[in-house]
Amino acid sequence: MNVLADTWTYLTTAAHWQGDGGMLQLMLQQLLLSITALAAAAAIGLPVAMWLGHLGRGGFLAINISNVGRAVPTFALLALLVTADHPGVTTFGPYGRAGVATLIALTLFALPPIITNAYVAVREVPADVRQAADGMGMTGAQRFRRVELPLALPLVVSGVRLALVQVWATATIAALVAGPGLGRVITDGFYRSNYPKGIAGAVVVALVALVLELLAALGQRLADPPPRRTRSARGGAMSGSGRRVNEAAEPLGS
Amino acid sequence: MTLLVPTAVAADPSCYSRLTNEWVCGQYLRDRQSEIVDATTQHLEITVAAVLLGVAIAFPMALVARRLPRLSSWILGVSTGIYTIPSLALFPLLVPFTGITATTVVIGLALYALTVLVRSMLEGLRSVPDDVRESAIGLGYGPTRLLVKVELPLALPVIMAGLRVATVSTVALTTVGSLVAYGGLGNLIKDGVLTNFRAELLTASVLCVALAVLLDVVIVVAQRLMTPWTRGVRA
Amino acid sequence: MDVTGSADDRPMIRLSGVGKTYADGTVAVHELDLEVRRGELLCLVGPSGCGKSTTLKMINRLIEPTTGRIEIDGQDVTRQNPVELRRGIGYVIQQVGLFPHQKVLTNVMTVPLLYGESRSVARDRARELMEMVGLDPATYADRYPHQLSGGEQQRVGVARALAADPPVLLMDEPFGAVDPVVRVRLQDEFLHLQQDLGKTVVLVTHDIDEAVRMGDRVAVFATGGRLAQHATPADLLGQPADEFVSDFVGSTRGLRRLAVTAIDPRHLEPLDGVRTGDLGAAIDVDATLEQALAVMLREDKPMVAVKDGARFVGVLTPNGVHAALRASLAETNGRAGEGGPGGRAAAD
Amino acid sequence: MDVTGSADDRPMIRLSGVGKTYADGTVAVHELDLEVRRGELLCLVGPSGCGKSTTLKMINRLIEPTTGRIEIDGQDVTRQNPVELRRGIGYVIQQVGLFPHQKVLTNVMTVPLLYGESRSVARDRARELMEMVGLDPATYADRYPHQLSGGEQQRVGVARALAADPPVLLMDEPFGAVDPVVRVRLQDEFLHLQQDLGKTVVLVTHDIDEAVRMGDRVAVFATGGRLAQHATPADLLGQPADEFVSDFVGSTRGLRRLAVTAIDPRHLEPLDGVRTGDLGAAIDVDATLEQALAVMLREDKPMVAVKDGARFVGVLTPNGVHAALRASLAETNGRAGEGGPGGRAAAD
Amino acid sequence: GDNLSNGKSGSSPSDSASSGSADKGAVHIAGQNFPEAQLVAAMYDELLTKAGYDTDVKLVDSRDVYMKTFPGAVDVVPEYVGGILDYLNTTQNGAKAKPITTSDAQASIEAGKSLLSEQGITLLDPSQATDTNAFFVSKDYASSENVSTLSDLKGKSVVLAAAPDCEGRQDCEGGLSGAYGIDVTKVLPLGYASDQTYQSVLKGESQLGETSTTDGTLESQGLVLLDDDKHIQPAQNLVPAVSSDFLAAHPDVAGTLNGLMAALTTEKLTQLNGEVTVDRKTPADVADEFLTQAGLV
Ligand SMILES: Nc1ncnc2c1ncn2[C@@H]1O[C@H](COP(=O)(O)OP(=O)(O)OP(=O)(O)O)[C@@H](O)[C@H]1O
Ligand SMILES: Nc1ncnc2c1ncn2[C@@H]1O[C@H](COP(=O)(O)OP(=O)(O)OP(=O)(O)O)[C@@H](O)[C@H]1O
Ligand SMILES: [Mg+2]
Ligand SMILES: [Mg+2]
Repeated sequence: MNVLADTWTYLTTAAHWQGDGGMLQLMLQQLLLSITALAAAAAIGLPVAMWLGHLGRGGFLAINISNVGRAVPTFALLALLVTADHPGVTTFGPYGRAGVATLIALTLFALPPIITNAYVAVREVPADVRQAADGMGMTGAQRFRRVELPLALPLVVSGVRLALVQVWATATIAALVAGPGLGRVITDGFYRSNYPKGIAGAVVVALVALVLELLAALGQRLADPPPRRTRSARGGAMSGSGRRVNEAAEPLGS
Repeated sequence: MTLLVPTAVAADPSCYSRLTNEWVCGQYLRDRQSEIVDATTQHLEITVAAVLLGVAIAFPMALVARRLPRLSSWILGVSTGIYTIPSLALFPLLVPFTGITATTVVIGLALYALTVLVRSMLEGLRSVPDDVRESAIGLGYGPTRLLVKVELPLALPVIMAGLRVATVSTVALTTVGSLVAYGGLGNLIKDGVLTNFRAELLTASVLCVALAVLLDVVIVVAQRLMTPWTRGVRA
Repeated sequence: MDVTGSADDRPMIRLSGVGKTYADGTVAVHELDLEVRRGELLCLVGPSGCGKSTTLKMINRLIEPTTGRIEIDGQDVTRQNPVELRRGIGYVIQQVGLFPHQKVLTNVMTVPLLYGESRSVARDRARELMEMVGLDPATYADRYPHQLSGGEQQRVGVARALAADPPVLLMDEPFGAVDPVVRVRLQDEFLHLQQDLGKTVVLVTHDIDEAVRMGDRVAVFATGGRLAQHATPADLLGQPADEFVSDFVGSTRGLRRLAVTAIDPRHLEPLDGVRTGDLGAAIDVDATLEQALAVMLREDKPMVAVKDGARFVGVLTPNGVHAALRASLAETNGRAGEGGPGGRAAAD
Repeated sequence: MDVTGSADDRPMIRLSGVGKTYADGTVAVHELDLEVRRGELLCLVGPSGCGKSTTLKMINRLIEPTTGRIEIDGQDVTRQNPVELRRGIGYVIQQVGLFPHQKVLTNVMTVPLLYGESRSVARDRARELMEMVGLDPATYADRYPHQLSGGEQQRVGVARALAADPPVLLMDEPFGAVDPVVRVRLQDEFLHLQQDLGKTVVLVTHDIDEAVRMGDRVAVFATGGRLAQHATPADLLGQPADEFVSDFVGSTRGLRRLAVTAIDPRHLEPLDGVRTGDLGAAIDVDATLEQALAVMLREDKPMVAVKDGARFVGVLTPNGVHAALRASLAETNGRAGEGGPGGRAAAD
Repeated sequence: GDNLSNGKSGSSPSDSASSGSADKGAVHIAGQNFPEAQLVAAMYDELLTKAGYDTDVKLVDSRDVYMKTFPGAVDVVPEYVGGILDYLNTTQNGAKAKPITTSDAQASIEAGKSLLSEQGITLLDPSQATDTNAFFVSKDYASSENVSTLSDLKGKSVVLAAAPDCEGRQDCEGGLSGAYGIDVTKVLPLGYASDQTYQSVLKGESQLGETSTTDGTLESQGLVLLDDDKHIQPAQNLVPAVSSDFLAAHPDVAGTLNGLMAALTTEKLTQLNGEVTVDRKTPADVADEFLTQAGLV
């Protein structure tokens, strides 16, 4: 338990946070890395997945292909990428050493949850609602934008949320190629048996993950105000009473 | 070190020796066949065991989260928190209890899979149409039966989507098992990275992908078989 | 409302002071007192949005009332395990709510299986019920719900609720989406079933004809979940409690009574002196006025002979029909509020 | 079927040899020939599962026919961009299909917005239509669909389809879930709208009364998507094409005609010699027989005076009503198949 | 389940050839997973199998992991004198504890005696073969800057590619800046004797790279080792670490392993490492060849 006390001391020592290589800087670097990778994955994955969901086909293949990128362990992918001529190990602006390689590895890592959720979300929009939209003369794009997207949004956002948290946690891998981020603190700590330091790094990563999670949840709620009860709404008309139904069913235990 | 050159010449370096170090090398596949097969088998076994264990843990968590909405953000938070624990910290933490065994890896990976699985289960259950749920309750379905006979089947498309992501992730993550000697293909990958053994690195990575694609196809086929009613729903 | 009558046995379902206010403040049901007798078929009718579905769902606790007390068989439902409660109550949901992941036959088998019936017994029962609702098992058993038309889906929903043979049935517009021929078939089948088995039924409908035809008594709701009238069909048609009810029952409510009023020998004219050419087919004295008129039109004759068994008792003319209708209306008005025999009994 | 008539303008909708066989081999519609005239309201009725919805969906290409050809305004629909095609066609879906993520008002505003209407115009129009379908915007505008009763949801669906003011309307059981009072209100509103704007409407209903009341012509389908009869309401009731149709229209079809048959001066009796006590309120000569009977029953009188403007033209007794009905039936039978004036025209 | 096979465990291919002595029970060997450790572990494996033990070998990523179950579930570990002592010192006395190891193996073991007995670990005889940290530069750099020892780098500014734990350590960055007065401007944590480290030095991103004295690959890559002329490296002689309890129950293990230690030299080890990392023979094959040559089996 000594270790925990030491971890606390490590975390509360201002010097560990400040300056070049301080945890604050490393944290910001890692945030930048994560958010860039996530943005890239979303920019690539969302349009493709939602379009396929809208068409109602091709999802299997898209998900399967995107899975390929994630099936290779990220560190192996990174190792493969840094040996290549491009993107290689060259420093890429604020993303540091092997920045491009790291970004590519993290982007590939973020794609599957984004693509999978977005595809399924759009596909699962109830048939009668879809048909009503078609019947009133919506173009494919209008049906998508006005009906499918809003109904799918919660699940789509949930995929992005998941990817965000996972990318953030995985971005520590940049330490393996001497890139930026809190991974350094963690590896340094654990490899030198300086557990308080390693744990401190891990704790910061976990805390930031939770904060990101919280922010994402808030954003999701903003994008999707509570009365809508989207998920239940997607099921059909009875959401309100359906909820009550559950409450009523609850007391009898299982 | 001077010994090196004669050895190399005498042995007529194979395509995977460090001097040639080709990416694709049939010789390597032949020489290390049993090692590769063993690693692949171990990888598959650990992955499947971990995903199954993950499902077994995630399911009750999702149920609790759904029943007690106030707890749900905590449960999701915990699963997220676990995911951020570096394997470097998690595995040594487990070793005193489970030893240097595959069990350690399976437990660790199952815990990592929770983030994806709990979420998708929760979302899947929420996606069940309310009129269907209401009619089931009205017909006298108890909570358990409602769950098993109605909600789970209808939640399958979303749950299976989560399972697909969790499974490929686990295929990739299994490699961190090399930390405690049970990394399946990860042992080869780690070694390949460390010693710049290209044939080994590439072969193991390709096998990882193949395993992931294979498992993914198995899941999709299983889903098709389990959800025959979804065929042709779209006009 | 003293229509609750002097039944010596306790009512099967009793609502006292039941109210439901939704979260947003909408008062769906307001201080409702209602009793359903054992073996009775009660129809709930009322304008769209008046709280019929809400009332029904409160009975099997799909919705918890905000105020009041609901008893089934003398037991407060809130004290009962809801699952067990619902096992004794069949339920047809307005939105149909078939299980999209199960084939039609499996949907219908659901409830018997739930009650521990063997698969083969459940399957036989399900096939039987599919036949009853007019869906040939050979064609429909293996389809999924999305492969059925709207009316077919609704019928599967009815079959599913009947499959368990529960003593109490709640049905929310069970025949709303089917055509008149099938509907009458279903109504008849259902009435027989109910008479044979003595089920207690609460049936929501917006079709006043259906209510009059099927109900032992009819409860008319006004908007806001107020009970406007609770009476036998004949009383309801003859003597609407207020303007709202008479509007709702419709200006042609007198004519509706044709279907539920029996021929009255007092309004027959003697057979003597009738030109035989003016007489078409004869009808039984038990027939309704509507049937008598239908025969006259079908035969294109100005009158119809009425028989009691093999004996001719007189002829009925349109004027006679009209007189009988007026008499029946006057009679109802006369014994205002007195619980008379149900319209259905007279119609059968 | 030569009921297609001698219209000099092309039909608005023409189906020739249209058939639909679903993937599992179910023949939903078989070799269907059908024409809908410009400005006409055609009702499709038929037993549950006979292919009415399928037919409707083929017209706006939600379902592609397996055989045959569908033209709208002379244009083959398969040659048209489905989106543009549907823009000219309002559609009320049988399952209602409201957008669960939008409030009621937004649901109704959807189509005008889709067509590039400004928000404020769309909002005004939506409020107007909500009023029309009997949903007070103040109460309902901001609710979500799941907070409405079944009938309320259906009415929102109708308002949504009307909002765009399309020249062609396809309506699949649009009033199936609402009570008779609201339904008659909606039917009337709708008929006015259609007469004022001359829309071409295809309306699916399983309610034969509704079909007779609303349709300029009625197409009766038999199971398997066969067209059994295509005629004016009066002809349909008077002279069913075959046993299937007569069964479907019902044994009391003669009585149904009460609602669509006008008083015929020939069947009036002279005013002279009538005891004034026997006369209740007078009715107009344009009224239907049903209305006449209703007045007699309401007033509890054996006859009713008939006025033409301010002038009394005679009295009508139940026997007179019956005679008029018989005459009207005989007349229809006499001019078998000749396209007479629609039942609705007579009823208005 | 535990029946999952470990690719690297199991006995060497040749063990079926010679007959083992009587079955002496199980011995659990663990160690770190890099080529030299694989090689030495394979030697332990073969020897102990031949001695009649039922062996299993688990090679893990870091000392941390097996030290959690050693002694206990793990009986024998191929260790390095400095490595295990430093580990015990820092875990027992904190990260900033004063180092107890020196460049003399026996003295280091003496100094760590209490720590070892506290843990229930016995170190057998250290081998003369030693594998300490070492530093290399590229051939080009060596000739252009004219360096062959670490002292030659005094005052020069270099970027160092090394293990993640290098910074501040006496046997690494700390010693280089302190004892040698080298200006280490940056430490790139690219790993110990890893390909990334080699590449970094070869590409000129860093000037100095960390490896081991027994690295068999340097010459073939065009890299040269610099002499540790000020002896900042603690003794890292190979040494078998054995659970004291296990040793008491199986005293014959000491003789078997000590024999191996005596047969190994730094040169031999370097050559064998080369066979594993350059020729990519399997550690088991190389171990078997060596043991046969040395007459140990
Ligand atoms: N979740 C809800 N929140 C607020 N108001 C609701 C909710 N559900 C229903 N209501 C309102 O409560 C009233 C009664 O609804 P209910 O469904 O009981 O009507 P109903 O009599 O079944 O009507 P219908 O014949 O149209 O189905 C309606 O005015 C409806 O708008
Ligand atoms: N996807 C499908 N696959 C197979 N058969 C289908 C499918 N959809 C509908 N059917 C069948 O086609 C026939 C016509 O269906 P349709 O929905 O057109 O009937 P409908 O006339 O609208 O009936 P209702 O009045 O009950 O709504 C029905 O027998 C139905 O079972
Ligand atoms: Mg309702
Ligand atoms: Mg239909």
